Amino acid sequence: MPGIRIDKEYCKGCELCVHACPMQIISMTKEINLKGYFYARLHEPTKCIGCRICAITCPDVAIKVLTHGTRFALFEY
Amino acid sequence: MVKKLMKGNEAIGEAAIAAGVRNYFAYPITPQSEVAEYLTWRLPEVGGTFVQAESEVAVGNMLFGAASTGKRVFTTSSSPGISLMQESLSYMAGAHLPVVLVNIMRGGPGLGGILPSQADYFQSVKGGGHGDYQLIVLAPSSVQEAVDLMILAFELADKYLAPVMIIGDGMIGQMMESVEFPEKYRDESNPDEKDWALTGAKDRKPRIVKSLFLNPEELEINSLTLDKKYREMKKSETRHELYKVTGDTKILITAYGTMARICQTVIDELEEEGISVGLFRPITLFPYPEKELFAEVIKDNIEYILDVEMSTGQMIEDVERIVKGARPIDFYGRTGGIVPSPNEIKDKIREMLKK
Amino acid sequence: MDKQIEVVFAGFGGQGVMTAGQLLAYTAMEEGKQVVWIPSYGPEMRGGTANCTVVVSDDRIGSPIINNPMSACVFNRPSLDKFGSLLRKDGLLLINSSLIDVKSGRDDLTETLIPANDIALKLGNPKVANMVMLAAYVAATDIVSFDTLGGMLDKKMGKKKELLDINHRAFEEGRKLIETIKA
Amino acid sequence: MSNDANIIFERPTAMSDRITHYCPGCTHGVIHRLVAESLDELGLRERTVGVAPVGCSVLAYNYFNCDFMEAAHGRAPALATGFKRTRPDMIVFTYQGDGDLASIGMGEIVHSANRGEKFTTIFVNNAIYGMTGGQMAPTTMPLQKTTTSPSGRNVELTGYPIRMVELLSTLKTPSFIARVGVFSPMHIVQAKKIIKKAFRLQAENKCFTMVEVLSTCPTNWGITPIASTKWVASDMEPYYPLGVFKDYEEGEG
Repeated sequence: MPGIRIDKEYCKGCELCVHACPMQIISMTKEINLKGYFYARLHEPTKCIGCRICAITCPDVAIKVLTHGTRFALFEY
Repeated sequence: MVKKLMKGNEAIGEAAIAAGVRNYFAYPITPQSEVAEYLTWRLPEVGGTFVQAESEVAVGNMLFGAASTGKRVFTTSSSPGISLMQESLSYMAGAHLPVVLVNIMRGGPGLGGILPSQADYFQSVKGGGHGDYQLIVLAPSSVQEAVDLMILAFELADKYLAPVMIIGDGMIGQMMESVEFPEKYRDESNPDEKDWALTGAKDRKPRIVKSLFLNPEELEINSLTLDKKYREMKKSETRHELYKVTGDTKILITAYGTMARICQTVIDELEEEGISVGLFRPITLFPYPEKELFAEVIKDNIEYILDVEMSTGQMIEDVERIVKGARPIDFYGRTGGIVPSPNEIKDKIREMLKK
Repeated sequence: MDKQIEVVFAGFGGQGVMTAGQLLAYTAMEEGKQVVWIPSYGPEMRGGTANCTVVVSDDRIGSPIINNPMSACVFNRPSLDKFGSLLRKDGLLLINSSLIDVKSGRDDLTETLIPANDIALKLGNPKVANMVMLAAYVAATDIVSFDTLGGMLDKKMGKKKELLDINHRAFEEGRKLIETIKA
Repeated sequence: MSNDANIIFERPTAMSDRITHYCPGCTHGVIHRLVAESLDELGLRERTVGVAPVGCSVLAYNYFNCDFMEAAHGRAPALATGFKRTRPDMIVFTYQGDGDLASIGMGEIVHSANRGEKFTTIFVNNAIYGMTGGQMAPTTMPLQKTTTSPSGRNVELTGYPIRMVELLSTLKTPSFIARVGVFSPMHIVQAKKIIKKAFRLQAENKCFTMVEVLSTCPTNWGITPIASTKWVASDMEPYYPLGVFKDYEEGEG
């Protein structure tokens, strides 16, 4: 199953990933990180398709994308 | 060693090659354009390159980039061009980069003229750019000395990781004299790896060459590091020459560069008239040979000091600072590109002796 | 020879005054002397007149700029007007009489008329007037030997055989002229 | 997630682990990453030297894992020229903003491009001076409000924004000049290809390559990051069309 890891300390809460996610499964927390930002989180991990769009969009390289076995790539990157 | 008759500007170019330079960046300006005209064909012979930049602003910054490789680099220009390079000089001093610059001075301010002048003393010695920094400044008075000081300049730049400036004037640049170059030119094909040079972050941490320190404590450390270098230079790198300074010398002339040579003729001619005048010629304008000058002026026989310059009086401020009122100091200078003649200076001295 | 000799070569652009001065400087250096060659430079370079000063000495040379030189070779009228009056007392003045029909008017100089352009034309190349003059100067002062001067000419112009020959002949003419005057 | 997971996207080696000082939503971080990924994928990191500008990306040297120089304002192309001419075996890139490249450094970039200096310039155009507090840039849009054009840029007084890519494309020497954007995932993917190509061409010893990147400045534009990306698409892109303007491989220009 694909998934993402968001490093909350790198997140500045810009919300670009929230709008980029085609599955609309990323949202902002009500908690703040050490820098004082409400950070992004994956609220429905099971729906993640591992498309990498959130990670590609993130200006702070806070997102890692993982997958298991073979995957279907939507696009070349 | 083979003696060659060479124009000062061309000899400066050849001296840079002898010192191992393979990269030269410049913008044409009278009266030093022959350096570029010479190196444009001479550098390719030794596998080097010359880039004619779009401006002196760019030249200074090309030097910054080129020096960051750890290789020896230099440029030449004349007063208005050197003004445009002040930006990069401040940056290079702050970033501890070894570079050599030659200023073949012309009359100013502004566009001024193209004839010999020494009006850039303040700019060279007192820091022409922003921030707490100094340049090592060397002043040759012959073509041979220009060659020797070029080679020394690169040694000093490497030793102190600092910009070094050679200041001459149109006379040094335009006249031909016999010169000798070292028999063995410096081989720069396999230079030692310098622990600050940018060579690619392979198997090591990235290196950064910069003058930006947003943290005030770090910036102060950088300034203090620079200051330490300048103190060390003052201790070990002063150079000067005395000419006919004897126990009978009443008047001591202070002059540098080609002006000192003209004073040498004055001294020779006055000697024939039975008047003993001596010359103190600083070769390093920064660090200034302060102790050495003071030691001469306080000798009992010295009654007056005469500072002679091709300016309205710039080095005299250093002379005054060093002499500290121990002897009266008089001044003679011409500007605008007019070189004081031996006769004028002799008249000035005779007038002083009447007092 | 005096301890130090100064000579000005002055004329208009294209007369080869710079080259003549340089060749003298090279030759004197070859003979172990200290030398300085310095051009007048600046906007006047393009204005048509040109001059250079050569200083030859046994000792270290002080001022490269000489206000009152001991000798001058003048190739045109403006140069005579300028340097004729500047020459030191008892100085030597060689005048290119092909183009200058007057003298300095001073009685404290040794003045010699050298029809340099006429001689050069006779040799077949007006451009070697400078070499006629240089040879006359060398013959008049013995500042350097003709052997070294000729050798230096070969060294500096060695590639163009034809040009070299005519320059050597120009030397010969200049030298003969002075010898005739001396005799 | 179990241990047999493959990482299919992570921080490139050529980027350091530091958290950047850029404002939230500022796309400098994306552009940094695209450059770093290109260096990694082409295997160039260990022989690359970057040149940081003056402007928001003045501290860019902290965010890359390669050697760096810090230039004076606008002079990055001159530093790059000096370095590359002295070490032609190295890979050199300048990373410059619009004030740096299109205003104070106009002379340096034009002449470096025209001499065909073999380095790559990444030109970040966000239509404003960011670091100094939102003043008008040469690339500021007509009627765009900035702290030095509070009622909007008046083209009658200040002229129209400078299109650097078009301007430099008129030069015969450069080998590759393009404009990309990073205001949507699709555009970022495209931008990556172009930036990587610019570096590949440099590695193949081709002369001057430059990629202009339409970027955002949510802080000084005074709108959210999302609104910023939309503004780039609606207001900037029509004036600054994307595409490859000069490509020696395609025989263009």
